[in-house]
Amino acid sequence: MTALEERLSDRVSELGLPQWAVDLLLIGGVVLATYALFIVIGIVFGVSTNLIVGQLQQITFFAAVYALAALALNLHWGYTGLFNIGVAGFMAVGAYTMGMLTAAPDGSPPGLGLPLIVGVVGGMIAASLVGFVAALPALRVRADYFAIVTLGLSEIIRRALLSRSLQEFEIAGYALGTGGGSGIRAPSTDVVADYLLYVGADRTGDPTTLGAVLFESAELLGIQPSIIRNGVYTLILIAFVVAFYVLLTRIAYSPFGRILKAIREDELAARSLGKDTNRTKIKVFMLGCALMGLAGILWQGSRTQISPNSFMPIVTFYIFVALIVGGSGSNTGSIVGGFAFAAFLYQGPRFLRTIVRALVDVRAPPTIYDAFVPLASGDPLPLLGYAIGSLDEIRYIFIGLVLIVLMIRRPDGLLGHRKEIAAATDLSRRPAATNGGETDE
Amino acid sequence: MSTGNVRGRLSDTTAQEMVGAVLLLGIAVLALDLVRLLVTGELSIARLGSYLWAGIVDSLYIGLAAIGLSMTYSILRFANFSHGDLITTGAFSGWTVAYLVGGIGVADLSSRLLLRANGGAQPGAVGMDVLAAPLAIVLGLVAAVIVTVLVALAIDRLVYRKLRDEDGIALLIASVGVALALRYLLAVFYTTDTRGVVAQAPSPGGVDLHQLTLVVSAVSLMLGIHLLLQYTKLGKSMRAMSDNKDLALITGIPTERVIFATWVIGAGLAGAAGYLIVLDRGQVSINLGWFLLLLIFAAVILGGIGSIYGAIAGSLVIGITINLSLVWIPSDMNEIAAFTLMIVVLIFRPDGLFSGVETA
Amino acid sequence: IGDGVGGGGDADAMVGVLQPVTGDLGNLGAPIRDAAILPGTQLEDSDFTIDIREEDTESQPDAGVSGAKALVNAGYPAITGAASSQVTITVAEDTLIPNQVVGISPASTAPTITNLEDDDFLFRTCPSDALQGEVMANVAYEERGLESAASFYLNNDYGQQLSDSFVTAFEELGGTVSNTVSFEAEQPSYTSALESALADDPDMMIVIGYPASGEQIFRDYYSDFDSGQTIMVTDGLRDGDLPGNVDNSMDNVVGTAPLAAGPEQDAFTELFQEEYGDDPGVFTAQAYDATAVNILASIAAGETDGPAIRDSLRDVANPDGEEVGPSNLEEAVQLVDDGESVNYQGASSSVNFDDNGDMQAVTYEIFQFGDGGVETVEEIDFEA
Amino acid sequence: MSDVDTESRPADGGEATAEPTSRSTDSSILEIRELEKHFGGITAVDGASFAVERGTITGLIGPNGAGKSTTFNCITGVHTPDAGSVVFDGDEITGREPHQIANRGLVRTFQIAREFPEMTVLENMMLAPKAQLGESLWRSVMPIARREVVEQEAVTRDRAWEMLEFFEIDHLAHEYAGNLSGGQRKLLDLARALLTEPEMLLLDEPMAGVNPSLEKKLLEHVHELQEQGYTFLLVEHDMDVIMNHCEHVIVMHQGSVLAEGTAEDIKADEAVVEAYLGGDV
Amino acid sequence: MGLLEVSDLDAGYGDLQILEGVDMTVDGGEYVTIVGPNGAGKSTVMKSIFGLTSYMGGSIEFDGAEISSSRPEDIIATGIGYVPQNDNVFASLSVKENLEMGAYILDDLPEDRLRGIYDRFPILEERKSQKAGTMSGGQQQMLAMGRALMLDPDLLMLDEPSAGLAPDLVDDMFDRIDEINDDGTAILLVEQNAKEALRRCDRGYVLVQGRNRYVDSGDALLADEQVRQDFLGG
Ligand SMILES: Nc1ncnc2c1ncn2[C@@H]1O[C@H](COP(=O)(O)OP(=O)(O)OP(=O)(O)O)[C@@H](O)[C@H]1O
Ligand SMILES: Nc1ncnc2c1ncn2[C@@H]1O[C@H](COP(=O)(O)OP(=O)(O)OP(=O)(O)O)[C@@H](O)[C@H]1O
Ligand SMILES: CC(C)C[C@H](N)C(=O)O
Ligand SMILES: [Mg+2]
Ligand SMILES: [Mg+2]
Repeated sequence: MTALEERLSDRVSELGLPQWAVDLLLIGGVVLATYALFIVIGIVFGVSTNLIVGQLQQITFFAAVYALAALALNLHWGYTGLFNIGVAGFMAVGAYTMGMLTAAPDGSPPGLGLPLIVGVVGGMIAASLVGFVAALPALRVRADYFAIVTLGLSEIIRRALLSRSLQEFEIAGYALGTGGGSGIRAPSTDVVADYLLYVGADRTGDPTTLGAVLFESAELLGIQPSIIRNGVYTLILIAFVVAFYVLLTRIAYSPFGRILKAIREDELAARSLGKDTNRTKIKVFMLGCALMGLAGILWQGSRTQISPNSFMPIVTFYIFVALIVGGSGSNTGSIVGGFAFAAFLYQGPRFLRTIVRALVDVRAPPTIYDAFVPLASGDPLPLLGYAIGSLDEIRYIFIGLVLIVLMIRRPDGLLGHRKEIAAATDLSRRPAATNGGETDE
Repeated sequence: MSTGNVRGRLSDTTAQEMVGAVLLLGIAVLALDLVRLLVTGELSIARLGSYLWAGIVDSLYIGLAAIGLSMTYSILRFANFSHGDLITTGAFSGWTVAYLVGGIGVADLSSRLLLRANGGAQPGAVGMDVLAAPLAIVLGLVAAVIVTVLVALAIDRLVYRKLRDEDGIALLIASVGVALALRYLLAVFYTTDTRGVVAQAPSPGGVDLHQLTLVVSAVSLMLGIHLLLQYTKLGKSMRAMSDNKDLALITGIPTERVIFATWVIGAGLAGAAGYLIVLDRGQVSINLGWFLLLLIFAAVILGGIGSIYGAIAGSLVIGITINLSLVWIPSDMNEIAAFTLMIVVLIFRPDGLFSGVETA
Repeated sequence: IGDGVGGGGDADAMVGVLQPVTGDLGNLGAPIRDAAILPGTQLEDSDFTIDIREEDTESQPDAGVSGAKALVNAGYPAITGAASSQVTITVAEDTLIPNQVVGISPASTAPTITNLEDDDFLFRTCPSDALQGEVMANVAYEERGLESAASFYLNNDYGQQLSDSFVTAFEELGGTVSNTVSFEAEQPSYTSALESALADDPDMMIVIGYPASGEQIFRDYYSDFDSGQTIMVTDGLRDGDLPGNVDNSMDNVVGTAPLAAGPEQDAFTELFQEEYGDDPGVFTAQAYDATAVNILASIAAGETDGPAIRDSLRDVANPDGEEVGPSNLEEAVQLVDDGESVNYQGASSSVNFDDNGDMQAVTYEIFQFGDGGVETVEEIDFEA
Repeated sequence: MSDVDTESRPADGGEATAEPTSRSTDSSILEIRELEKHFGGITAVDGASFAVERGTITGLIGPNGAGKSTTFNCITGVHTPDAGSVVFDGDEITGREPHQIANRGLVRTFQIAREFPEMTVLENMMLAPKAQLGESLWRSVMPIARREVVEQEAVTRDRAWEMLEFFEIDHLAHEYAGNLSGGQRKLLDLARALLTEPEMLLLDEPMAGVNPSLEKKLLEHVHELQEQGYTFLLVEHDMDVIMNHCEHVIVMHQGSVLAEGTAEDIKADEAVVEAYLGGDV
Repeated sequence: MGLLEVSDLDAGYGDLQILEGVDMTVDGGEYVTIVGPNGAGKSTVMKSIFGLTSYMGGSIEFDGAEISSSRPEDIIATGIGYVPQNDNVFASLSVKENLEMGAYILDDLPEDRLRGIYDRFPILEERKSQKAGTMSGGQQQMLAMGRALMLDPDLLMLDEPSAGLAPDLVDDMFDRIDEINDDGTAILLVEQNAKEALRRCDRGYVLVQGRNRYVDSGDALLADEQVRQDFLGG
């Protein structure tokens, strides 16, 4: 995997293309290679087209989600050095605000019943405001304390959302609520897919021209309509990934991005050169939080129910794994990392489980003891069954090991350390007027 | 991020003192309110007493774990996110041994070995209480300490030693990986089910013997550590190392051996804490330590990293806060209060509430 | 049983089983799951191909939605599930209804399910807690003369609504409810929450929750608060292992739960014991019935298509037609396939769906914990 | 404070300009009055007052712990003084933030050079210029506004190259700053500070730990810059540097100014000799 | 055969080689100075002798025994004391505790050594319970030196002890070093205050880019025009 990507990036960089084209090729290459791998595995084991396509759709969905969050986190940690491990909390603020703004006023808990777009924008604003409140004090502490403060904050947010005290309350005559442990039910963001697929976004009604074409070709291939619908929403997410990428890359290659890097490297030195680092940090923290909020909205908001336990700290660590796999400090890396995480660590194992379950008919024995005892008499199936049954746990172990090995062997991520030069112009060009000489040492 | 200097700047202003004053004022108001509630009878003395006792019990096991976390934090210079799972390791390994010993002849091997992962061998049937199986319970505690120490040393050898020269953030991330791997390795064996493994506590004369065991064990362990660090060179060399590792090396302090000792003490206490928590609560679960971790961090930070007495004092504050706060706030907000307290202290007294108190 | 890799189409009926095998409800969910796949086992040697695939909800909405998505994407048009009302509502709104997949829950008792906007895709074979709350209040106030109560309930659709329903009924009868305190699932300690629930020393406390949390709740209760008052539990804690796991005889606990009292209950019990060597537990009969009618409706519809199954569900379950049930499921399938009209008479009840997809007649039991597990002490019939 | 204002108001208004040579050199540019700074029980600076003449190289010396670095930190906003005032180029800057002071034209270097190690030397340099358009988040991101940013970047880049050439480290432009040797870092630090177009530079022990040969080169640069009109205030323990290169010397002792004058005066001052230059500890 | 015998030493950090074939000898009781430009590898030589760098080849003998693969705690025991360039006191420990740390490898605190050090640096006794981090720069240098002397080493290595010190303290520092040397302890000194150091020492090495450039008596180096020009600032 590592070697593959490395060779890929070497090969690509030989072509002498501009950086963005190289990056695009790199991302595309990785994605296509992974798709091919899964398709081959699927075909070899006789998996139906429907399931393969369904899996690829799921992988892509999660890849997009994790890429979005990893990109936002990269702005905080990779560029500015703000070690924020409260990402889940900011995602929760975004998703919940959207939920509270858009939920039906007669629901339980009630919401304001505002249009979806208001909810999305409101969610981003709320996330960035919480970011602002958090930033003011939190930015004053050391990096490892900052980590603990942000983690504590995300837990405070989650517990507050869980608490029955906020389950339903009233502001200025409007009833609102978080719904406590049951969460909040609100229109899901994936209705945008319906607008593309059905006339008047009515799922029981007629499909649009696009919808008709898609559904008919899906029918031919034996693919469920639900996959098509999710697929269309996934494409919308990808559009957001592109937007995030463009935005963040522009920031990275600008004097503003240069200040961010300087803050990461030595804040006092940056201040002494006249840079208002506090303002910059607050700005970029708020921006990152807004993006995290949006990622939370696009992800959790695509379900009809938003519940507090979707925002456990583990979510933040998933995002960190994605970012570290790709290499922090690199936007391309964030996307590749998000994809690699979704494909190989998050969804991939589930695909394997589906295949194994289909091939061998074993019930998981209740304990590992019951799995080992038959092994002594030469029957490995129960153990296999147990392993498949414990796949979720094994997957966590695997994620943990990946983190450890990455920190020991490749702390800079799979793409290696990509020190992108923060400037809006080509720095290697030297002014002609001076005595010049070679630009390279 | 290097905000050390910004902090320095902050420490010049009086913001610290101001917030300190506000905090003190708040505490005073709450104390007055407490008196009012007591006088008006809205809060019975008995209830207040039970809050305080629960707070002390909580703070004792948080404290045991916090000492270890504080030591590794100051000597190895990273926030160890796998500390919680060392606690869990202690809980599972210790109770497995207790079950193995106590359940001989009563329960089948698989239930004992995997701590009832199959639902069999209920604790009452096995007689898992301090009066029915005192030997098993004590052996379990010893095993919890030993196994946790061995696990921690193995992890240090395999992971942290390779990262000695890296910065704290790299180690922190690696420790998150360790936490996940360790916890779910346990889960593969023991399953993710929460289950009771301790019989109902015998309570002659209304004294809960399990709670008493916890209190006695925890206090003696803390005392033991205090004596160890006070009267051996170990304590001083630990302080020297947490102060300046390179210089410690040059001075001839065998740093690897100090690190070894740190893990032995830190992990041993964590293991004991895990075991004792289960003795008190009765149930064991894979998330036992992980869910406690943030509270333990809060205690360590309140007390000031590196100070053992600070860790204990911080644990007291946290333990009392999460229990006594119930007088004013609903029980599902009590941890919010504890975390908020932690954040406030971090921001305005980054060196902890009890910094300046000498460590052993 | 099923082949999870297939694209669907080649089976006569495809039913997804979405139940909590792990998590808070794991102790109850595993037998429910077992019962839900039993019709498939029963029909294994028949001429029909029945494709049943299981997914675990882990007792949580998130995992439930993932499981449901997997089933829907794999083409399963009908689902037996979920158990927890919270999970069922989430799964239905998020996945089943939008994708026009039928869901029959064997255990989700929350009242709001009745009026959920579900395009008639969501059914259940268990009763609504609107009734259970009344039963509880009656038992407590009228039968036992308990006048003050505290409610300690799981913070989800089931707990909130059942607690509300109890409180309303209890207060209507003249009782007072001092404290209602909600709790979160699987917390390490409930001491402080119990402290606030029991603050006013009520005559009784109702505890609405699931077994894993319940174990810790009762451990904490017996170690710090036991003063002999009556504790009343509900279907969620009808777990025979509870006293042993808590290590207390739990003599002061009384419970209510929907009872399986269908015409063919005995036939089901026999089937279950034969297959699993264990007595069926709470909601297992309902689970069997749910899968059975799902299969019958699929075959009646003639295609593995959600709306078609929905439309034939009442045909196979409600009166008029040959009476069939667990004892002759294979025959029933054959009859339906031949186009005959049948009336499924279930293990849990006679399984007649009303307009909302709810049961029309149900029975409750009052139970206590005894040496052999759960003992039914009284049966109460309701007819809506 | 009005007297201070009139005293120090420069003829040309003190506006930061790209043309340092045009500055007047006839009045004091920096004036410290009764500065005090305490850390807990320790009094680091205890009523220090002095002024620095425009266009000079002024030395600040004193025993260890005399409060020199603390004074620097108070002037540049790293610390907020407990009492007293700092007036720079006619503006009261007491208690302002470091970046505000730097933008006002008073820039410092550090005793141990603080480079941005994972940025190239050229990136390090390009960070320095004041008020870059692209430092605004919106301008960097917005499609049309960004064009101006790109144009300005080219100008900034060319100026950075020039400065690197002046300090003869242009061959290192694409090297990561973290890979430079100690001396090269000091050069980079100084070059970067100059690119902010300051009026005055505060150098904290610029020659400490610097090899004598490199020291000579650095001093040559300082003199060249002085001729261009820059003002320097430097803390230094190396008496050769102080005696041979500073027009004016200020001696601090226990937080306040013990003596002031030309190098010759200082050398002859008995109190100074007693406290600093010789005698016994 | 000298007390310290470094021959053909290669060493560096990680994979990065800094020293290439460095030779260096210090005889018993001798006073040797190393000078050279910044980054020449002077500190690296000292760290290498103490086993704190990546060893890449060559030999380091002390008192006839090879120590290139020994651990720092063992090297200390053979009789080498080392005062590193900066960060050389335990800031949060008291002065007395710092000194005790110097004798860490002994089972008991050598009271007479402590006495001797207090006699040599009276300020340390005066401030014995003050936190080392709050002492002035010059005082900290003395404390560091005192700590290194706790084991009565045969060789004392000092890395730029005069850096950042006020002129009067610089003179004082050099005098102290002379005194220690007069008592029979060999000195290996790295200094940027090169002229002063060369004036006082028996022998000097000039190190450039990780290699030996010149070796000669201190006075001879001071007199050498080339050396003056290139390394002593004329
Ligand atoms: N942040 C601080 N906290 C406490 N005391 C401080 C702090 N900074 C400086 N001091 C104390 O203030 C006094 C003056 O220190 P300062 O660093 O200004 O001296 P200096 O003149 O620069 O000395 P040197 O020449 O040794 O650098 C010293 O006693 C020092 O210990
Ligand atoms: N820990 C380290 N890791 C990597 N490289 C290092 C490390 N320490 C020093 N170096 C490099 O080794 C080379 C020699 O450094 P050393 O500290 O020995 O120089 P020096 O001669 O003592 O210089 P100075 O007079 O500035 O103290 C330098 O290029 C330096 O950048
Ligand atoms: C399995 C059952 C205990 C579920 C419960 N009746 C609920 O609706 O949530
Ligand atoms: Mg200073
Ligand atoms: Mg050096």
